[in-house]
Amino acid sequence: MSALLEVEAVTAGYRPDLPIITDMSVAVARGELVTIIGPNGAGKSTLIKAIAGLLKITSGAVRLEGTLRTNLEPSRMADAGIAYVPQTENIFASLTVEENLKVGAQILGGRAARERIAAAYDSFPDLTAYRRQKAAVLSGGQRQMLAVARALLTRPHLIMLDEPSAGLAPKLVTEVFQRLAALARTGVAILMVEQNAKAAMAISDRTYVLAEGRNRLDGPSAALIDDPEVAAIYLGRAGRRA
Amino acid sequence: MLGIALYLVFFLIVVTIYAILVMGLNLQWGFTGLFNAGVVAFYAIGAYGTAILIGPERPELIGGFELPFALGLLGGAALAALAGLVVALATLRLREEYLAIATFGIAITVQLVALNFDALTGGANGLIGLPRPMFGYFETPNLYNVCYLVAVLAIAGAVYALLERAVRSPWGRVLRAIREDATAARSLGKNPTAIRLQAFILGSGIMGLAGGLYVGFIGFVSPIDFLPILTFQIWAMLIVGGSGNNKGAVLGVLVVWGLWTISGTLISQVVPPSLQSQAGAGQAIIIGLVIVLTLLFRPRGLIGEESVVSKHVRAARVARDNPSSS
Amino acid sequence: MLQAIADGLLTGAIIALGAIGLTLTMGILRFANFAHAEMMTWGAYMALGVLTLFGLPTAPFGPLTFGWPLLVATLVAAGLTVALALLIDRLVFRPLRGRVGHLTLVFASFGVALLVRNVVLLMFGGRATYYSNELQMSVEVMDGLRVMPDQIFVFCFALVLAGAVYLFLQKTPLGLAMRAVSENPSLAGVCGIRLGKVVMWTWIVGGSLAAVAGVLYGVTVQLRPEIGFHLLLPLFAAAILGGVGNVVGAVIGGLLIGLIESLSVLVIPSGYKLAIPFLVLLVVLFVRPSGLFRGTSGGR
Amino acid sequence: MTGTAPPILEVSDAVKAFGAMRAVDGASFAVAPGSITGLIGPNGAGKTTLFGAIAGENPLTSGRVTFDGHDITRLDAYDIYRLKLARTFQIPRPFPAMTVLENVMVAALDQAGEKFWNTWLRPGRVQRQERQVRERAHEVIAFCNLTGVEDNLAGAISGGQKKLLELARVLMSEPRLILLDEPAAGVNPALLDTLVEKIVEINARGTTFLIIEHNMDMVMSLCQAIVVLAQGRVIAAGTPDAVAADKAVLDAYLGEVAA
Repeated sequence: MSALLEVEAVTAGYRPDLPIITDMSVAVARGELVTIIGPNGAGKSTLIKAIAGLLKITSGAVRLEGTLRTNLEPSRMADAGIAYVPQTENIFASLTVEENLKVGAQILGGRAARERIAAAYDSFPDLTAYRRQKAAVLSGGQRQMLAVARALLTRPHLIMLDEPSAGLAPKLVTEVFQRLAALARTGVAILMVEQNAKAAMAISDRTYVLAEGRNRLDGPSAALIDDPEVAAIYLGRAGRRA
Repeated sequence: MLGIALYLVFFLIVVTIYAILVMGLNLQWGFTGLFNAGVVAFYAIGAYGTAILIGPERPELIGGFELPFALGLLGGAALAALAGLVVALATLRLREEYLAIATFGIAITVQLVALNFDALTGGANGLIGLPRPMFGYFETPNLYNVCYLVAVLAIAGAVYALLERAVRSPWGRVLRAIREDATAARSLGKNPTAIRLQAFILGSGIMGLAGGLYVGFIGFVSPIDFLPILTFQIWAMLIVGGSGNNKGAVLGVLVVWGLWTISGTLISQVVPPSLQSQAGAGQAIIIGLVIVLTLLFRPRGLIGEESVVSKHVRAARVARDNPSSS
Repeated sequence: MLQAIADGLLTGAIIALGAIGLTLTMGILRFANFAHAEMMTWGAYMALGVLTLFGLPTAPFGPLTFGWPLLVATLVAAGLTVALALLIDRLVFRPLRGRVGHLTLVFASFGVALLVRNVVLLMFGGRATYYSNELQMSVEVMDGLRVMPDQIFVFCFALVLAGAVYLFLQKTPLGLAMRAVSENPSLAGVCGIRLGKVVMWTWIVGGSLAAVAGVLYGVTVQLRPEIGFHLLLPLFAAAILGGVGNVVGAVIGGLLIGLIESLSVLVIPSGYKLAIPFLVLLVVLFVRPSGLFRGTSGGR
Repeated sequence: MTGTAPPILEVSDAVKAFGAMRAVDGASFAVAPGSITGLIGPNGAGKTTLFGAIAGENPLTSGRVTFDGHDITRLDAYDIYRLKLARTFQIPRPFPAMTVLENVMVAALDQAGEKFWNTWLRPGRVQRQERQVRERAHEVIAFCNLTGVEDNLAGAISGGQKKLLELARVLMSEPRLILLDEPAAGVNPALLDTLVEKIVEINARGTTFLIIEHNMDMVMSLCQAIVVLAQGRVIAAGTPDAVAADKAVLDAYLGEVAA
């Protein structure tokens, strides 16, 4: 399997003396949809923030298509084809919807940007009505759509999403996941962190289960979805950690 | 020889007064992390306050209460503390730099009042003929100056001792805790706003005290003594010596005021009078360079460097090994 | 009264130009730059330097006291001001950024302000000077309102420039990037915006505006090395009044500060005029610290 | 059991809104005095927000918090600590440039020397009290297994020791209720056992605990009562067994399979 993204034994955190994740490894192949789940404090968000260049990696390596990309400035990671959608504050509330998209398309410039933005409205027609309004007026679901639409403008090889379903009504959650599944079929690799574990596993190819800053389980989602071990990691009925 | 000795006395009085000023600033910045960009204002308020309280009655002037010097001194310090209260109340809950902007503003305002409010401050001429404390008891002005130096040294020593006691007490511990993590300090029952307010007001009062002592020394006040450059000089003194360390602060006064005096003397000898204003700029550039270069290359100053870490450890160790002291 | 309003608007327009640069630095670089106003002094004197150095003729336009030479000199001065701003950022602010608390940046800017002011003093001396010795007669526009042609020009020019900056921020990709960074630097980085480039452009825009504002001040009032020092407080007051990071707010804040300063003379002696921005600032901080208009998140 | 005693902490209809987003959306629950109560729930359920609101860091938008008979809804964090309700932080927040001993000493309540004038006017009293505070701090440090590092700078001790320091500091106030935010996060198993042991011991001396924790082994074995929060509301409350058997709880954690 030729991996698009390889994360090898990464240790990172907000402070060098207090790593949140330790020796964590993840790989994503082209066009693959990979889910990361795990109880709170597992270090899921920390992992993708570190990959995106927002946190300092103290040891380990991040490779993209075989090239070393550890601790790159976030904007350089974006250039390299990795889009990242944070869980909160993932849009610019003081800018209009159109401007939010323009920020995302800025690397493209001119005509390509205009075309892609037009295409984004086609894929996310709900946003069209708000083009000239401040993004602050959008609802939670619309914000999520805007953030994803913006991330996709540059046609990234890989899009990383931090809890795309957080704070959304159940009906919207379904819709978001369906869209992500459809997106993966177009060839974009997706790495997403989710709390909505079962729904996320249902649409993804592979799943990593993290706990307490380390890898605990991984494998095809279909195999893990009914694995009692996963529930045990969440609710701890398998007894104390080995 | 006598001339040099007398000049030295003069020099030392000014140094001691500035040392008090720097200790006030050190309490605000060094121990509490509050940026006061208007040091000169609090110094001037103390000076004018004292002058107005002790000055002889004159029909054309407001004030002239002819109070004893000690009361005047305290009154001046209290007025400076009050000014500190006003700016701190307005800004302490907001972005940190708003305090810097507001103190800069009060400095400008005080300068304008000194220049323009003739009935209170004597305007550009200032207030002259102020009584110097116990002047009549001395045979010569020189002897008086020597004694004044002793008195000022004693007061500076008292301020030093009181401040050291305060910053090494539980109060000082809370100051440091708040400076390091105000949120954690709040969760442990400390009110950051109240403690910062105390430190800022106390520091402002000490600056005012320095101003009053200056008045007692020269016997008059005028706007010339309170130019904005003084704020920068005091800052340079503090950070050269090492903020958060009162000994360092005193050392900084000697170094910076020495540099200033020597460069000033040299300039007045070498540079023709027509270029004096440019020469003054040269002196100010030295102060600016001192500030910027110290921040960049030696942020803890000359002797603040290692002691910040080891001091607390040592204090704690001494305290533990010897529980009856401290 | 009418005269005071006109004078206030004129000063206000110049304050507004300076405040735009200041509000951008406070919004994007996230610290209160005490050296910003000194960029105005620097710019004003660089223009004077260019004029004297090349002995350019006055060549006034119509009723104005100046002509193309001053415009050229202003352009050069803007360039030199930007150069100085970038140099200072490189030597002082960048090494400190991220390494220390942001209050130390404020402190450093305080020292830099002293340096810039005195370098100007060293180079040009402390006397008040003018770009031109041409005398200008004021024109009676209406009953009780006399203005100089220069003043009308300066006012219009300042407003046009402020409008241009507004359009730059609203309509250009770079302006958009600056607004994005101002709201959320890390999200902007994730979106592919180079923070270093935005920082550089913030200095370019802020520095050029400061230079132009300095020259305009020199044209309508006079040149003194203290102009920046005296304008610092009005600049801060305007930026905070308008909501930090908000360019339109800074312009309105600047005009308001100019007006209040000018009208205050009707109530209190003119010697206290310089203290008015401080009083306005105190009132704003007590009553509505977030400013009249919504600032960016950098303002909080 | 303590069933008849009035609750030591009562949260009623708590709402905390950030703009249109309601992080806490009408949560109500009570904590029995002397208990160790767990507060669990999936990410984004509003647990830490609720903690912050109880501890006075960011007051509720609406609703009421009563502690020990006092209405503390609008009190500031420092006043709440003075009422002997203490909280710890999920990521420890020591004062890094102060020693461990100083970190602990600073947390003592009612220190006369915290008023600077007392250090001048009543030095004797300040010193006497300082000695008592230091002794007590040494006891607490010993209790928390931090003996030996008390003179180290708090920024330079290990992550686990920082966790213990968090606990040690709040013990200085002899709190009646401690809010612990994820005590087990980032802690190795050996240290975890120590932490649990300490919590049990402190609890035995009469201090109530409300604990946010994701380590379910710890929660299930330690807590007598559990409150489950999801999307800002209490979806279940009761004994560990009852909560563990509740299907709604597992659904809240794992979500339901999307259609």
